[in-house]
Amino acid sequence: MTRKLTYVQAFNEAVRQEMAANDDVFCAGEDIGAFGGVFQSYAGLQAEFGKRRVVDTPISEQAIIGLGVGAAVTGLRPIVDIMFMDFICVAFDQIVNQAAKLKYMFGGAATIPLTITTGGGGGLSAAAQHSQSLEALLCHIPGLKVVHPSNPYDMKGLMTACIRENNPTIMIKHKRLLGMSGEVPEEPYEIPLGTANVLRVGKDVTVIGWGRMVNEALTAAELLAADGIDVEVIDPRTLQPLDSATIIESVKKTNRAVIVHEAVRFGGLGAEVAAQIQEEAFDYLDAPVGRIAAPFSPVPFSPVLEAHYLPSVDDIVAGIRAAVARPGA
Amino acid sequence: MTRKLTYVQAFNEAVRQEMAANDDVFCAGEDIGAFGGVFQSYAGLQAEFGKRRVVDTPISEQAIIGLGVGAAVTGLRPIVDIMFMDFICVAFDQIVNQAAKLKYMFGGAATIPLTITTGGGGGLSAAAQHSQSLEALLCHIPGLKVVHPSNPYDMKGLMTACIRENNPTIMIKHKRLLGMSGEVPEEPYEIPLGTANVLRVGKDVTVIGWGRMVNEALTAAELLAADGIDVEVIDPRTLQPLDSATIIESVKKTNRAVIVHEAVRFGGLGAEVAAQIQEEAFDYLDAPVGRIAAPFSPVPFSPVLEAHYLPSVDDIVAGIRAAVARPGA
Amino acid sequence: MELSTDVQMDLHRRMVRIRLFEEAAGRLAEAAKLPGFLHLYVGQEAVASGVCATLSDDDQITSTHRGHGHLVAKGGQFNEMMAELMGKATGYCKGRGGSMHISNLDVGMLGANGIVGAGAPIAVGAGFANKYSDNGNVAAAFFGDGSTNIGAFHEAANMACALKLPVLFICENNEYGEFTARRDTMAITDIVDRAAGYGMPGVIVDGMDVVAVHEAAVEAAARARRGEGPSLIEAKTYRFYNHHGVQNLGLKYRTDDEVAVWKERDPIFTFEHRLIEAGTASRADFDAIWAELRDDIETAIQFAEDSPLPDPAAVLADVYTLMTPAEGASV
Amino acid sequence: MELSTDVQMDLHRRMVRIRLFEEAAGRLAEAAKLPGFLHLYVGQEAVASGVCATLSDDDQITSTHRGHGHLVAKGGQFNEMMAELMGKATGYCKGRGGSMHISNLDVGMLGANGIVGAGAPIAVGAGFANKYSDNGNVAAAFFGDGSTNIGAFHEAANMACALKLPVLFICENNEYGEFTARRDTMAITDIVDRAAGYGMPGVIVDGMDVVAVHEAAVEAAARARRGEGPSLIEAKTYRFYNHHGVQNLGLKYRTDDEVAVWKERDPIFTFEHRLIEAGTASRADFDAIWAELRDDIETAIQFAEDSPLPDPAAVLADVYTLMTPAEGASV
Ligand SMILES: Cc1ncc(C[n+]2csc(CCOP(=O)(O)OP(=O)(O)O)c2C)c(N)n1
Ligand SMILES: Cc1ncc(C[n+]2csc(CCOP(=O)(O)OP(=O)(O)O)c2C)c(N)n1
Ligand SMILES: [Mg+2]
Ligand SMILES: [Mg+2]
Repeated sequence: MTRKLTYVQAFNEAVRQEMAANDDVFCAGEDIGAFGGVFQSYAGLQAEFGKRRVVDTPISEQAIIGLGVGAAVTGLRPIVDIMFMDFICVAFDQIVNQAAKLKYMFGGAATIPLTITTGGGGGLSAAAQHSQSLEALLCHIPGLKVVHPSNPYDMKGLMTACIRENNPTIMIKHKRLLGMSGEVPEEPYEIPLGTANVLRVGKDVTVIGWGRMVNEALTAAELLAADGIDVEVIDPRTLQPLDSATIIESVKKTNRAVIVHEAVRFGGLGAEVAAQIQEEAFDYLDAPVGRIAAPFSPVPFSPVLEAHYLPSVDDIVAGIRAAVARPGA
Repeated sequence: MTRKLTYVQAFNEAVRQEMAANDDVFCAGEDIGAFGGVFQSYAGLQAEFGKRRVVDTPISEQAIIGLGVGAAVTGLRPIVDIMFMDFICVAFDQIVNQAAKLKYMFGGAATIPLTITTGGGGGLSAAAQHSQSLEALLCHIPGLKVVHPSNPYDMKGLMTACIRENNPTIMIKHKRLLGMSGEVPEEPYEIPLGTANVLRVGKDVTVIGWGRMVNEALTAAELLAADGIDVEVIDPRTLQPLDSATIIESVKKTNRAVIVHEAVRFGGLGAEVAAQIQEEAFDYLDAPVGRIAAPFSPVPFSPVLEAHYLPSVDDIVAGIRAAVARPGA
Repeated sequence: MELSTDVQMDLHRRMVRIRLFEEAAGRLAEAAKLPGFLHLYVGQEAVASGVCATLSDDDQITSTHRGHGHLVAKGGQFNEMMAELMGKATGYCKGRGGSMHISNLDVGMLGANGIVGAGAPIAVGAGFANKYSDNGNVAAAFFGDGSTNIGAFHEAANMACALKLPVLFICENNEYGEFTARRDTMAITDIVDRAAGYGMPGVIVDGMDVVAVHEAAVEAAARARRGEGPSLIEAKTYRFYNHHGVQNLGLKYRTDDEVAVWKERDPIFTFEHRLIEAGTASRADFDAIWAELRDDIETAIQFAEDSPLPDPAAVLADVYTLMTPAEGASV
Repeated sequence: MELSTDVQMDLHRRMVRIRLFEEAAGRLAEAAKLPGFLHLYVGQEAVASGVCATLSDDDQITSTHRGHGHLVAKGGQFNEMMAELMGKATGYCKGRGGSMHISNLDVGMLGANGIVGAGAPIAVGAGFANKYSDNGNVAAAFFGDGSTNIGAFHEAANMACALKLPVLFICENNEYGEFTARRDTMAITDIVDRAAGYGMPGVIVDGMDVVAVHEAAVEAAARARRGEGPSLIEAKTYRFYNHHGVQNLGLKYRTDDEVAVWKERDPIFTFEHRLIEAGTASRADFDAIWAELRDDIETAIQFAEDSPLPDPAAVLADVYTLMTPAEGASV
C-alpha cells in the first residue's frame, strides 16, 4: 500500500524501518538527536529509538566517520551523517584512506557496512561552502559506493539498500529535493545499488542526469516533445558503481547523448560517462556526447549569479537541441 | 649554461633561486628543515636561508595549509609541503574550501600566491596510503592550479612558475622520478602554467600522458616506430588549467588519441581529456579515445600486484595498437 | 586598568553598531529580503567589540559563520555589508560571498567562514606573516565553543604555540553548537582547560562585560606583540536569537528561563547603566548615539536596495588572479 | 600490584617476540628482501606488551605506521606476519597491505595505519560498538607523540570522552616524529597535559618498564570496563633504530650519547635483570625462551620465503564485499 511522502520523509522512513528491524543499525551525527538533523532527516528517531541508537556527536567530522568505520569493522551497521556535502572535505581522509581502503588493505578480512549520509547541491543561496556537488571526488575512490536519489520512491529504496549494503556507501540527499512529494510504498523495499532507471523512453537522444538535474531534464524533454524531439531520460541513481550497460544500450538506440549535472563541468562525473559512451558506442554516435554542467567557479552567493551558474531547463533544452541538430549518419 | 641535475635537484634549485630573489618566499612542512624533507626536496635550504624561512612544522596538515593560506592572503609567497599526496586528504578542507575559494568568496579582493608541494605516484611498494595519484580530485576544484612535471627541465621551469604564480598551485612531484637526470639551465626560467609540451611529433596517433606515464609512453612510441606506427606524445605538464588547444589540434591531425595515467581509470583526469577530445574533434576521430590507467582498486603493496596494477609500457603499446587498428575514415 | 572615557565610548559604539546591524538584518530576513543563511551575533557584542578595540586595521582577524559582528567591530561599513547580505554588486564581496563569507581585507578581516574551525589555521598563517615581517601586528581568531571539538582548531592552537606566533585565540562560549548543548559534546565545562595542552595561557572572562573582555584582550595582544606567543581567551556569552535566523522556531533546545536570564545581562544595556552610574555619560548621550547609528543603518538599507545586482555574465570573474587563455579552456 | 610469575613471564615473552620479529625484519630489509617501508618498534616493546597483556582477543587495538610490535603483542603469528612483510599470498593481508597495513581482526588488531593519527577515531568506533553491545570489551589506540598534533587525535579524544566510551589512549612518546624533535613541534613537554582538555585522567609511565606500563593499563582498562570512560597513558620511550629502516643513515638528528643512554635502559634486558635478581627466573630460563622463539622466527622466515606470491590477475579481489556485475563496470 503506497501513499505520498516527501523525499526527506522517505529517507526517514527507510532509516526507521531498518532500525526497527535490526538493532545493529544506529545513527550518529551533529544535531540529529532531539532536533532531528538540520534537514529533519532524522526527525523523531531519537524519540522512538532512544539516545543509545541515535547519537548527537561533537562537531568532529573526522571522528564521526571514524566512529562509523570502527563500529562497522567490529560488527555494527552505522549510519553517520555529514550535514552538508561540502564538509566531507573535513573528513576526507577517514572516507578516502580509511573507510574505502580498509577492506582491501586487510586482504578482504574487513567488512564495512557503513552508510554516510549528506546533503548536497545548490540553489539555496548557501554560497561556496554549502552548495557543492562533489560526487565526482567520491566516485573516483575504489571501495566506496555513491548513491544520489532524484525522487521519494528512489530515496526510500536506495537508502534501504545502503543500510543493508556491506560496503561503505555515501547517500547524497539533494537539499532542493527535500520537500519533493511522491508515492512511496509503506513496506520496506530495496532498489539494488548499481541499477539505473529509464525515466522516459525516447528514440532521438539519450539524456543522462542525476539528483535534481534529472528532474529538470524530464521537464526539458516534455518541452522538446512539443517540437517532435523524442528524448530518453536515464537516472543512474547509483553513481558508483555506475550502470554503464543501461546507458550504452540506450545510446546505441538513440545515437546521441547529453549528460547533465550540477557539479562543475571540468572533471565532473559527466566526463567519465562521456568517455565511456564514446568508448563503448563510438560507431553509433551521430554527434559528440554533450555535457551540461556548472562553469568552472565556486558556487556564488547572490541568487542572480547562482541562477545563472546552475544548469537550467533552458540550458538543457539548448544542449539537447545542439545534439540533435547535427545530421545523422 | 646547462648541466645535468636530477628531478629533485631541479625542484630544489628552483626553490633556492626564488628564495634568494624574493624574501617573501618561505617554506614550511614536516621534516624539511635540517633533514631537507623525506625526498630531500628541501635539502640545504635551512642551512642557507635559516630557520625563519625554512620552517619545520608539527604533523598538522590542516594547519600547514592554513599557515600557507593565511600568510599568502597577508602578502607572503608560501611554499608548503604535504609529504605524500595521499595526505592531501587530511588537509582537504583547507585546500578545497579555503585556499581555492577565498579569492572568489571575497569578490576577488584576496590574492593567494601559495604553492603546495607533494609527492605522488606509485611504484615503491608503499601501498594504498602512500602511492595514490589523486590529481583528478584537485583538477575538479575551481581556484586551484595543478602541475605535474615529467622531467628535470620541466620541474625547474614549472616550480619557478608556481612560486611566481598568484593563485594556489599544487606541484606534484612523482616519487619514482626523483632521481631522473637531465639537462637543466643554471639561470632561473619559467614554463608558463597551462602550456603543454609535444614531446614527440607523429602522425598516426596522439598519446596524452603526464608524470611518469608520459615517459613510459615515449618508450612505447619508440617501440611502435619500429613497426611503422608514428606516435605523437603530448605532456600537458599543467593539469589545471589544461592546454586543451594543443591536444585537440594534435588529434585533428592524427585522428586518434590514447590517454595514459597512473590514477584509477574511473573518474580519472583521462575521462575529462577524452570527453573534450570527442566534443572538439568528433568529426576527426577514426577511433574511440582510449584510456590506459589503473584498475578500480586501492594500490596494492606486493610488488607483483603493484607491477600488474600500474600501467606498463606493454599496456600502453597494446592500447595504442588498438587505437590504430581500427580502419580510418 | 582605568579605561578612558574615549575608550569606553568606543567600546559602547562598536556594540551598538553591531546590535543595530544585526537587528536590521534580522528584520530584513524575516521580510524575506535576504537570501541564504543568516547567523546573528546579537547578545555576543561585547566579545567582538572588546577584542577589536585593541586591534588596528593592520591586525588581522578570522571569523566564523557568525561573522557580521566581527566585521562591524573591526571597522566594516554598513553600506557594503548590507549590500553584501542582499547579494548586490556593491557589497564587500560583490555578492559572491554573502553573510557566511563576508570580509574586508582593508580592515584586516580575513573572512567569515562557513566551515566550523577553518578560520583558526588561517589566523595562524596571518600571525606567521606578522612575525616573519616583524611588523608588530597580531592576528585574532574568533571561534565558538563547538568549534573547539574540530581538528583544525587543535592543529592551529598547537602550531601557533610551537612557532610562538602573535595569535589571539578568542573562544565565544555561548554554550551551544547549533541546537546541541555544549555539555553533550564535551566532558569539560571550560574551554580554557584546553590551553594548557598547547602551552599557552588561558583566561575566562565574562563575555557580557565588554570591559572585562577588552582588558583581557589588551593583555593578550600586548603579550603577543612582545613576542611571547599566543593566548586563549574564553568569553562566556550567549546568543539571543536562534542559531540561524531570528525566531527559535519554537525549538525547545533552550528554556525560556535560560534565555531570559541571559537577556537580563544584555552587554549593551548593562554597560550603559554602568556608564550612567559612573557619570561617564548620560541617557541623552546614548539616545543620540543610537539615533545617529539608526540613521546610518537606514541609509545602508537604502544604499543596498538601490544598488545594482551583480552581472551574471561575469560569474567567472574573480575565480583566479590574472586569468590566462589556457584557464579559459577549463571553463 | 603484585604480578604473578606467569604474568611477568608473559610480559617478557611478548617483548622478546617483538624484539626477535623486528630484528629479523630489519636484517631482511637490509638484505633487500622486504619491499616498501619498514618502521621498526625495537626499544618500545614494553609499551605494546604491557598494554596488550591486559587485553583479550575480543578487545581491539588500533595502531600506527609502526605497527608490527602492536600486532605481535596482541597475538599476531610470526608466519602470517613475515609472509605479509614479504608481500606473499599467505600473509595476514594476502600481500595487499604490507608492513604499514598489517592487521588481524581475529586477535582484535584493527590495522597498522599509514596515516598519522587516523587510528584513534577508528578505536573510538570500536569503543562505541563495545558500549553499544555492552560486551565489556575495551578498545586501545596506540599513537606516537607527533600524532597528538594532528586533528584526528583531538577529535577522537574528545568524542570518546563526550560519549564516555571504553577507550584507552596509549601515547608512545619517543620524543621524535620522523627526524624532527618533539620539542620543536609543541610547546609542552608532556603529552599527558592534553588529557585535562578532554576531561579524562592522564598518567605518565616509564615506557621502558613493562611492569609500570602494565599496571597503568590494567587500571585504565578496568576503569573503562566499569563504564567510567577513557584514559590517556603517556609512556616515555625511545626507538633504537631509525624512523624507517635500521641505520640512522648517519643522520645526526639524535646524538649518539642520547641513543646510548636510552639503550642502557633496554626494556627487555633490564626486566630480565630484575627477574633474575628477584629469583623469579634464571638466565638459563631466558636463554631457553630466546632460543625457542628464535626457532619460531627462522620457521616464519622459511614459511614466508616458501609461500606463493599473490595472483596478479586477482588484484581486484577484496576491493568490495560481494562484487556486483555493475561494479565490474567501474573497473
Ligand atoms: C565542518 C563543519 N561542520 C558542521 C557545520 C555546521 N555548523 C554550522 S555552525 C555550527 C555550530 C557551531 O557552534 P559554535 O562553534 O559553538 O559556534 P556558534 O554557532 O555557537 O556561534 C555547526 C555545527 C559547519 N558549518 N562546518
Ligand atoms: C597525515 C600524515 N602526515 C605525515 C605522515 C608521515 N609520517 C609518517 S610517521 C611520521 C612521524 C610520526 O611521529 P610519531 O607520531 O611520534 O610516531 P613515531 O614514528 O615516533 O612512532 C610522519 C610525519 C603520515 N604518515 N601521515
Ligand atoms: Mg556555540
Ligand atoms: Mg614519536
